[in-house]
This record gives sequence, structure tokens and C-alpha cells, in this order.
Amino acid sequence: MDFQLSEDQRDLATGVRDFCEGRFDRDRMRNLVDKARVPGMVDKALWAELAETGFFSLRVPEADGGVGLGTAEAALVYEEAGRVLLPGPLVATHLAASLDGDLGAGAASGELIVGLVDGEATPLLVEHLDVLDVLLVLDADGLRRVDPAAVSGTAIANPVDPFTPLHHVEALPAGEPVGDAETAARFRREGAVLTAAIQLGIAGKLTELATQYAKEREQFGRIIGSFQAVKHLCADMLVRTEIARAAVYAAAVTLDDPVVGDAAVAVPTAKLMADDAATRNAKDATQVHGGMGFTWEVDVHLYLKRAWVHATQFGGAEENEEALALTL
Amino acid sequence: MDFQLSEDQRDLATGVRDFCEGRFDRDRMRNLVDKARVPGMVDKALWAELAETGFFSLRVPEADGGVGLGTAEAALVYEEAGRVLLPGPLVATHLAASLDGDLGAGAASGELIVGLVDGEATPLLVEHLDVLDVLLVLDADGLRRVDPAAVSGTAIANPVDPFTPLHHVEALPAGEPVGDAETAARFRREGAVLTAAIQLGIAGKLTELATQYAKEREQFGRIIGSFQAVKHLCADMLVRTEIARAAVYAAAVTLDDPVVGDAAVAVPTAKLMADDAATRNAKDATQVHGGMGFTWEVDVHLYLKRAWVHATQFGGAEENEEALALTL
Amino acid sequence: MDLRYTEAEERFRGELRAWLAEALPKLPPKPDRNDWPGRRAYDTAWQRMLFDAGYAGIHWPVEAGGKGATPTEHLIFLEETERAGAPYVGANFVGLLHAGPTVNAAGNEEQRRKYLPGILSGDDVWCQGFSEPGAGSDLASLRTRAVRDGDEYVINGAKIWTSHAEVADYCEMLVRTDPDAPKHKGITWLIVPMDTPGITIRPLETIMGTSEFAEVFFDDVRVPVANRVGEENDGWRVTMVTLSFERGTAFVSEVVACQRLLRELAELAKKVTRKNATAWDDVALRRELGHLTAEFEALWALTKWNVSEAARSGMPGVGGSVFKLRFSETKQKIYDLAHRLLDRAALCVEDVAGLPSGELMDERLSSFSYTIAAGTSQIQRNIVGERILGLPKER
Amino acid sequence: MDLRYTEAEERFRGELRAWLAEALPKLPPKPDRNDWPGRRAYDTAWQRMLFDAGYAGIHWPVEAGGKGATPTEHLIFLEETERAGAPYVGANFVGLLHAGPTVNAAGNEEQRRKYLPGILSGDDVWCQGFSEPGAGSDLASLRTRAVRDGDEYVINGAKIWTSHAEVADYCEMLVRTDPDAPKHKGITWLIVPMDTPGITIRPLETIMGTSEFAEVFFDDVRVPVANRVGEENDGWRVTMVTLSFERGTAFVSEVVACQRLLRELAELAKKVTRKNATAWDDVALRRELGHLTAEFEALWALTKWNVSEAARSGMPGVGGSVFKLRFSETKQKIYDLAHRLLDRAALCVEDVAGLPSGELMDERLSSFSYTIAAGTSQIQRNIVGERILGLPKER
Repeated sequence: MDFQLSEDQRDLATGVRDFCEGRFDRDRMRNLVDKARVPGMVDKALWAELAETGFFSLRVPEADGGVGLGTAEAALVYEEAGRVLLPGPLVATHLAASLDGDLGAGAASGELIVGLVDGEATPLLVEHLDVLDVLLVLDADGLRRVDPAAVSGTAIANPVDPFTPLHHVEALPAGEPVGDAETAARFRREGAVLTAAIQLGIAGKLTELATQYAKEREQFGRIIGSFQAVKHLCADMLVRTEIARAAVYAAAVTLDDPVVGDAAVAVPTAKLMADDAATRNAKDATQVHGGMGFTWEVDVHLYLKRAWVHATQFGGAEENEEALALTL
Repeated sequence: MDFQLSEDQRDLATGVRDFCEGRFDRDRMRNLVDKARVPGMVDKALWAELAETGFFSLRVPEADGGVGLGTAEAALVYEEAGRVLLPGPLVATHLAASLDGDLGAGAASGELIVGLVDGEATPLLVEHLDVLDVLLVLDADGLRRVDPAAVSGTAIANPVDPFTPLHHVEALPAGEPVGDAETAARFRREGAVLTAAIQLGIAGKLTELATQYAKEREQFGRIIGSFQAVKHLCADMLVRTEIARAAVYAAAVTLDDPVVGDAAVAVPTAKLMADDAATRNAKDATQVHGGMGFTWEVDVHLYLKRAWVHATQFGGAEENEEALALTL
Repeated sequence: MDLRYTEAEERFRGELRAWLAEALPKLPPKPDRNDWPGRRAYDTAWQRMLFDAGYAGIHWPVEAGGKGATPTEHLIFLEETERAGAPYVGANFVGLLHAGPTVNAAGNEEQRRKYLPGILSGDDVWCQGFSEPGAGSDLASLRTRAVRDGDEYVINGAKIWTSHAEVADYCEMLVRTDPDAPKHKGITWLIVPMDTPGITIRPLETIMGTSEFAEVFFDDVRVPVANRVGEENDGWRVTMVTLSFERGTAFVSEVVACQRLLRELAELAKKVTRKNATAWDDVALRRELGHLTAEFEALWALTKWNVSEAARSGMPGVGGSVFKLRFSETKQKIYDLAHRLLDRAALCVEDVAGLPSGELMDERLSSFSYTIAAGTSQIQRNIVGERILGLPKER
Repeated sequence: MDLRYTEAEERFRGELRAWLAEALPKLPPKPDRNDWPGRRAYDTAWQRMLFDAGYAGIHWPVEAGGKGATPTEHLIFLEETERAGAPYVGANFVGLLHAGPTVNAAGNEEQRRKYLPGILSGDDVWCQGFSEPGAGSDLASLRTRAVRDGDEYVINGAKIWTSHAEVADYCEMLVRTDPDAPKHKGITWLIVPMDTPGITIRPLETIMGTSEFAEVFFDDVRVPVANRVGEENDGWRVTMVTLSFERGTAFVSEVVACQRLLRELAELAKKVTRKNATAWDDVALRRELGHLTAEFEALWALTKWNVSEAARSGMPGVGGSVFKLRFSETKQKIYDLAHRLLDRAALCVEDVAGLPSGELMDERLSSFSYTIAAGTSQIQRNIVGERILGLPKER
């Protein structure tokens, strides 16, 4: 057993961080939200670069033209996506790349932007609809493919996360089956772990933002990070992040190598701990920033809002807790 | 409206505090638990003094030989009882004094030590059985009087609160009716408020104990109360106490003058806030005391354990929360 | 301990209720939230209605043109206006609750004559220039300078968190007049007309995307020395006097509003379904609603406790920090619960599928400021620990 | 990231399991909790069994007589012994985990020869004399003096929180040998035989009414200079070396035990009834059990993460404080939940009505120490904030 990153994994994480910080740095992120919003909030040029870097083909076997890596590596990559708030249906497109035929190939190559909606959720809110090439609908029976152009919905003028545009849809077209119940279940598991990885990235970044501010801001003639009340908020953020990290990585490794654990426990644990870390760290980071945390110009609220979006995807807290209780 | 203590109420509270601290000071309290435990943990001489001071006849009309005061005054008195951890079935005997005939008169005068048990609770645990003259059984239909000598139970060798001896009883004798469903409901309301008043006293005393220790103990060359982590624990204790105080006094006043509020909201609120303040303050006071808080010789654990006992009497948290939700 | 209102108090309540029932239907439609001139007009029109009915400056002394109400009457006024759905004090807040009382207490006769009537009638709107970018919780470390130049002060610096700056007539300001004195000793309280040259206003966008606040920059802004309230360098004391006007009534409307909100959430819970049941069928959620009901019942009792204490002593009780700590953290919990109830609808800051997610999520975001504004919860805990419990200061 | 055990690790686990299955039935009955000589005998008999089977000092270097196991093997050892219900390290704790490793790392050859074999074989029991009444979290402020007198040190002072003092053969002690030096610089590490004249032991009663700890008083206690480990006044560094022996395995048994406890509580929930339903039918309680399940699944993953880090670097990771903070507060939550489940039965620290309130309530009381002992949660948060996040110290 060696539950630390291998050298390759470390290189991968570093490489992806460099890529993300280079291609979607803070200026570009703020520019997208503050000045140049685009339809569906997906920058297609950036999407192509993500595809090229392997964001979507990461787990496609090399024989099929993919990168041939595992869920553990995907978790490392999506953690980095969370850190910089990469927008778009990253997880859905990544999952779609595992499907057969043109759909899978198109998703993997970045030619198709694939969204996903839980067909059983109410209200039905479709993310990034304006930019989707394919919409997948997930329900207990399986996975259906729907033409986004055939989806009639009302655009939400004021989505909580400016990076995640939404359409409210009353009913979805029937669509065409592209996966059975087992595929749907796999999508839920993998989707939960990759979304948890994004939340982990968000939680970690929020810890850094708060800590950085606490090191710089002075009040009462002291750096505020020297006050226990602030220091302990930051410490709690780190603890949540590290607990989430262990849970997310363990779940990812378990999906790759099922003998090492029980996915029925590991996956909801990962999602629960990561959702908790991201959303609570967002609250605490706001508090550490004081009044500035209440302003649009500080990034914390963008992380907060994204964390709220992800917390509703692939299983919320109550659902995960119930599922875990049933494993006892 | 003047929701502050009247001059008479202030005098009453001061007088009772002087009495309690004089007749049941820390030495006597520690002596009772550490050296001279008595059957049922009720010191009969002290009980007689309590009766004489009016602990039980406080709300009996003057015409009937009582003090003729209200629930508001009783709450002030029982708060003081909580502060010094007066042991025994104080609330039960006080409530019994409102009953007709010899039972009421005997309870009021202190001749009868009256216990009370919720006949619907499981397991059935009777408090102070060894010293009771009368046991009242409370259920939905009404109130019954049972002869303690006829109750066969197993003594609990290790009750969590050394001041509250318990017997586990499989079944209670039928007994004799002494109150109808309305009386039972009144007992529950008044019992909840007086028990909440005791919890308020406990919560307040724990705030004092922790604050006092935080002012004396030095670590790292500083008084530990100057550290925010400790100071903020103490501040939270005070906040809980003052919230509980407002809730308990308001409920007591509402029982005396029903037009000023809704007892169905005020009473469970008082019990919930006071139970919360007492039990959570006990946890925080332990933490402030550090290792010493884990020792028998520091009083904090005695307050903790008593708070746990009272939290199960006349409605626990879940029951109160449910009741309150139904008022919405 | 008497929770029963006196006959006089009940009469006051009855008359107010009757007037509200008659007056409120005459209000114009509410302006859009980002229409600041519209909001000013709406808020000041309401103030004018109060003024005409004799309710303006309810808690101000009669000599100052107010109604001289007791703290209990003030509580009743706030409770009844909130229950009736009357407008908030809004643009009149600084004038009625800060600047006016300060001018009355610490100003001279001329200042009282000049400034107070306009506040009461709704003609004049005030804003506040206390906080600065570098001085948040540590207000007294403010750096905005005012230098005496003959009969004028020349002000340079920046203020932040100023509400209604764009539509205000006057700004109550704290400025540093002696940079060499200890930080509390070199501060002066000034009245600055907002049309004075050299003032620049930059709206500050909140996390809700609204502009509730502004930064205000002062570039050689000249005001007459006659605009000084109190002595030069005595501004900190003058400000402390203002604080003493609080009579335990600061959160009355808020508590009443939260109690209504809890009832609305219970209704919502009975409406939204999850799987085969309503959210109300979820005992955990129900208990949490019950718990919050207790919290606000207790906070309402504590409000009466604090108001009664103020009525007796004429002084604000020490309970303000206690109240604010519990209130702000508990109100945030209401919105946590609302968020859970809304589930995916919480992703919309507008109503969707018949659910009130618009207001709830807007308020949820807004609620993040409760534990920060007007003294963070961390500062409030210091105050409770040091001033009430007597624990030693950090340094 | 590989959670799969190597073949060698699996072999180690298999052999250990086989041995445990055979060995555990041979254990004598458990002694009464207040029977200290009985507890010593029981614990040391188990140590002897481990010794005879080659498992003694599993993580000690081979040169010191240990098995030289890797951190992962140590994790497997602790996991398997806990799962099999083997005795805790008990009376052997200080010797095996503190004193022995310290003597091995910082002692001389003679000390190693004299003290290590007795620890491994279970012949010698050690206790710890580090904490003092006036020095809790601030360990380095200790005041117990040792004055050099020829070939001896003469010790005067008092130690507290000493477990097994009544039955120990030796005490590992920190004493002040230079009162004028800065507090970390004047401390020396000594070995004190517990039968030395001048030692008085006063049992310290816990809130459970048990005597897990003692105060130990030293009144002109003389020990040879040869009992000093490391240099005079270098004891703080020697102690820090001991801390570095932690390899992320400190809480392995605890996590395994908590996971079992959660399953037991789920069974209990299915058994206890409230009104017309079982506690398990209460979705709030069920979700809380689910949440705690996640917490311990995550803590178990974090354990493996920390152990793997230690295995790679040979150094303890910074994760110890992170782990302890979350673990101790979460374990307390398990007992909060158990308390709620037991309802009135929680008032008995003994089993009642077929409910396991005896052990649960005893452990609940005991759990109050988790956030205090070995560095309070407050201190741990300082450590995380300062050493991991690099936030400035308070002064």
C-alpha cells in the first residue's frame, strides 16, 4: 500500500496546474464573468485546449486514442479544474467520452460539448444548455441522449453562479437510449467522484485565499491571522480540505481497483466530505475576508456559488447520508 | 410592559441565593457526594428547611397557607436551586403542592417527599425512590398516586448523576387517580418551566465557573482567558445563558398571565433553550478547565451530569422541536 | 416581570394600527432595487407620511421635534410597522438613527435648527462616512485627514460601505484632525454636504450583484468649521454618544420578519416534494424548523428584556452584543434551511417552478454579511468576553 | 496512489491473523477496571505473548530487539489486533511507545541493554512524568527541579496525569536542571525507578469515578546521573525526538473501534423504540449515522495517507494535528448520538433494560478528554494555523 501520489501522478498534477493557471488565470476568469460573458459560459477555444490536454479522453483506453489513465488521475485533474473555477460541463463531457460510437469519440475529442441532467430532479434545471451539442438524461433505468435544440426551456436570468447558466425545463424529449441502468449507475459513481474532486479543488483554493488575506490584512495594529479567532477559522478550513482529499482520492482509487474498498461507502463519503469542505470553507473564507468578502470583486463568492452548484450534482448531502446509513 | 425583575422579585432572588449558598454551600454539596451519601440523596433536614423557606408552597394561595406567588417567582427560586445543585425531587414536590387534600398539604409543608415519573417513558427509571413518600405517575390520561413501598425496582448502582439515584422499574402499580388529563397537562407545562429554570441556573453557574478559571489559570505566560479561543468559549456560554434566561422567564410569565403569549410556544422554547444552554455550557466549561475539567474534584462534571438528568425530564429536545414545528 | 402592555401602550398600538391600515394602501408602487433615485423618493415619501401623522422621529426627544416615545412604544412602533408590511426606514436610516440623534445631543442650537427638521420631514437624506478600506472592525484607525484652513476643513481620504451615497444630501463623517494623537483622540465629527466639490462616489458591487454600498473619495473637499459637531478631536466621544441611543430596538423588525419567514418556510416545506413525500414529512427538517422557532421566540423575549432594561435605566444594556451574536448566526441558519428546502431551485436567484427562490436566495447571499457588518461575530465575542465577563484583553 | 497491500504485507497480515486466532482464546479473563495489579498482570501477559511470537516492539528497529516493521505493517498490526479484539497496549504504552524508543534513540549502549529488553518482554512497566499541575498545554514551563549532587540528581516537585504510576517500575521524567535558562533549554530527561524513596502517588479521580491517572510527588528523590538520557539541559530535544516516532498510526485502533461502534449503534437504533417506531425509522438519526460513517471512512483514508507519507519520508507528516482535531471532535459526536439513542437509559452508567448504556455512557464521559488530552483542540488549531498554514504567532 502506498497512498501517496506516484511520481507520474505528481507530474500530472503539476502539469495540469500549470496549464490551468496559464490558460485560465484569474484575469481570464474575471474577464469572462465581468466583461465578456459568452453563450453557455463556455469559451470554445478554451474547450478545445482542454480536450487537447486530455481532460475528456483521460480515461479512454490508449487503444481507442485516449490517454489511458484511471479515475485517480482524473480526480487530480478535476481538482485543478476546481481550483481555477474552469466553467462548463466538464464532468458530463468526460463521462460521455466513455460511451461508444460517435458520441464517445466526439466528447473525447472536444468536438461535442455534452451536458447532463438528472431526469428525476425537480425542478429540472439544465446547465449550459445554450452551448450543448448533446444533452444526456440520467435516470434509474439508464441514460438517454437528447438533442439540446429540441429542449424547450426558460432561461434563468439570474442563476446563482454566473458561470453556470441554467434553463428551467418542464419536460424533456424522450431521446434515444445510450446506456443501460448499469451505465447510469457507473455515471453516478464516477460523476460523484469527479465532482467531489472539483469541490476539493475549490475547498483547497478557498483555504489559500483566506490564509493569504489573513496574512496581509492588518487590524488593531496586528496581522489578523495572528488572532486565534481568524487563525482557527483557517485551520478548520485546512482540516476540512485534507479530510476531503483523503476521501476523494480513496474513492477514486477504489473505482479503479474495487478490491481495495467498497465503492458504496467510498463514493458517497467522498462527495459528502468534499461538498462539506467546499461549502463550509466558502462561508469561513467570506468571514475571514470581512466586508471585502461581501463584495463582488473578491473571488470568494464565485467559489461559494460554484460549490453550491456542485453540491446538487450527483447526490446531495441527505441522499449520501441515507445511502451510507444503509451500509451499516 | 416591563420585562425586568420587580423589586420584590429581586429581593426574592437575592434572598433565595443567600439561603442556598448558606445552607447548601460547596462544602456541603461536596460532602454529600464525596463522603456522606444518604438514601435517595435527599438530606431530610435540608428538605425541611427548603419547605420552610417556601420552595414547595410558593405558588399555593395565601388563603391555603402558601406564599401565594406565581410561576415567575418560582422560576427565580428554582434557578437558584440549579446554581447550587440542590438535590431531590424539588419540582415534583412543588407541583404536588398544588393538589388537593393531604397530598397537596403534605408536599407544601415538606412532610411528604413526592417524586414523579413519566409513565410513558422507556425504560422506566424512578428518581430518588428510596426517600419518596409518594410517587406520582404522569401519563396522557392523568396523574396517579402510587405508594413507593409498593414499587419493585432494581437499584441502579451507577447512575450518571451521583445526586440522582435511580431505580429501574418494569411495571408500576395501578395506584390511585389524583388528577385528570388537564392536571397532567398542567404538570407537564409547569414542570417543564421549573426544570428549565434549574437548567438556567446550571448554565449560569457553569459560565461563572469557566470564566473564573479562565481568569486564574496561566499558560504560556498569559492568563488563558486572554486567548480568543478561550474567551470566545466563555462568551458563547454567556450568550446561551442569556437567551435561556429570556426564554425561561417569558414562559413563566406566560403561564401566570396567558394573554401575554402562547404557552404552546413559550414552554417548549424555554425547555429547549435551557437544556441546550446547560448541556452545551457543561461541555464548554469542561474544555475551558482543560485536564482539570476531567477530574472528579472540579465541580463541572456534577453540573454536566445534573444537566443531562434534567434534559430528559418534562420533554426532551426532539419532542420540543416537533411540538414547536407544529405551531408554525 | 410583566409582559402585559399598559393601557397607554395598547392605545398607542391601536392608533398606530388604525393609521397604518389607512396609510399603507396610499403608498406608491415599490421602485426597482437598483433605482436609487426611485428608492430615495419612495423612502422619503413614507417618511413624509410618518411626519404628517406625527410618527416621525418616534424615539427622538420632543424638543428635537420627535415623539419622545418610550423604548417600549418604539418597540411597538417597529413591531406594528413590520407586521403591517410598511416600508423599511431605508434611505432615512442614517439621518433618523445616527446623524440626527448625534446632532441633537452633541451639536449646537444652530445645527439642530438647520439639520433636524429636514431629517424628520424626509426632505434630507444622510449617509455615513465612518468606515475606511483600511479600518473595518478597527474603526478608530481611520486615516481620512481633515486639515484646518482658516474657517474651513480640507478633507482628503476615502470611506467605504456607504449606503445611499449617490442620493444623500449630507454625510456624517469621522475624520482625523490630529494624526499625532493616540488613535481615539485625534478624530473629529463633521457634516459634509454631498454636493461639495471633490467628492467622488464609486458604487461597490455586492456578492448579490447589487450596489447597496459605495466607496466615497474625498479630494480637497472643503467644509466650513461650522459643520463640526462637538469639539475638534473629540469625535470619538461624540460617536460613542450616538451608540448610546440604541435602546434594544435595533432588531425588532428583523425578528418579526424572521418569525414570518419561518411560517413561510413551513408552508413551502408542505408544498415541495422529494421522492414520495413532502419536505414537511422529513422529521429532521421539521425539527430544525421547530428549533429555529424556539430561537426566535427566545430572541423576541430577549428583545423585550433589553428594551425593558433600557426603559428603566435610560441606558443601553450590555445585551446588544449578546443579541447580535445569536441573532446573526441564527438568521443565517434560516437561510441554510431554506437552501436545503429549495434543493436545485436554490441555484436560481429568481422564482422558478412556483418556488420563492428569488427572494430566498437573494436574502441567503445577503445573510453572509450579518456576522460581519457592524462588528464581526469575532469582535462581538471579544466584547462579551471582556466587557461583560471581565476577561483580560489580549494585549 | 495505491491502496492495495503488497504480497509481503498480505502475508504479514495472514500470519498475524492466524496467530491471533490461536493466541487470543488463551488470554486470562479481563481484570476489573480498578484492579491495577490485575491490569498490569493482564497487559504484561499479553505483551509476553506478543514477545514470544515475535511481535513485540513491532515498530522498533531490529537492533533494539524490535521487528523493524514498516509503518504500513504497523498499521496492519494495529488494525488486525483491534479487529480481533486483542487487548490494548495498556500498561505497556509508555514503555513501548515513548520511553523505549527514546532510550534507543538518545540513550547510551548501557541504557539500551538495561532497559529495552524488559519493555519488550513485558517484564517492566513504565509511566510518564512530563505534565505538571501548572504546566498543561504549556509543557515546557515545567518546574519539577533536579539538582546535581555528586553522582546523583535530587528531584523535588510534582507530576500529574500519570497513568499506571501505582504499578510501574520506571518513570520517564522531564525535570528542570537549569532554572535560569530559557524554558526549553534547562530541561533534562531522566529515568526514575518507581521504588526510589521519596515518591508519593495520589490517585486522581476522573469524572467517571475511576482512577486512570495519578499525581506523583517527588520529595528529595535521588537517582544516579547514569539515569540521564541525553545531555543535561538537552531534555527538550530528546523529547522532540520521541515525537518523531509517530508514523501516522497513533489512532489506528481507535478508528477501527469507532467503525465497529457505528455498526453497533445502527443495531441499537433498530432495537430501541420511540412511540410507535424504532429510532432507526427516524431519518434525522439515520442520516447522522450515515454522516459519521463518512467521517470515519474519511479518517481511515487519511490514516493511510499519513502512514504512506511517513513510510516514504521516514518522518512524521504534518497531518497529526489535522487528524487529531477531526477525530477527537467526531468521536465525541458518536457519543452525543449514542446518548440521544439511549434517551433516559443514558442516565445509567450500567446496562439497563437490555441496553448497552454501561459502556456507552462510560465512554461518553471519557470522550470529553479527547479534545483536551495530548494538546487541546485549541492548541491543535494553533499548530495547524502556524506550522502548516504559516500564519503568524500571537505574540
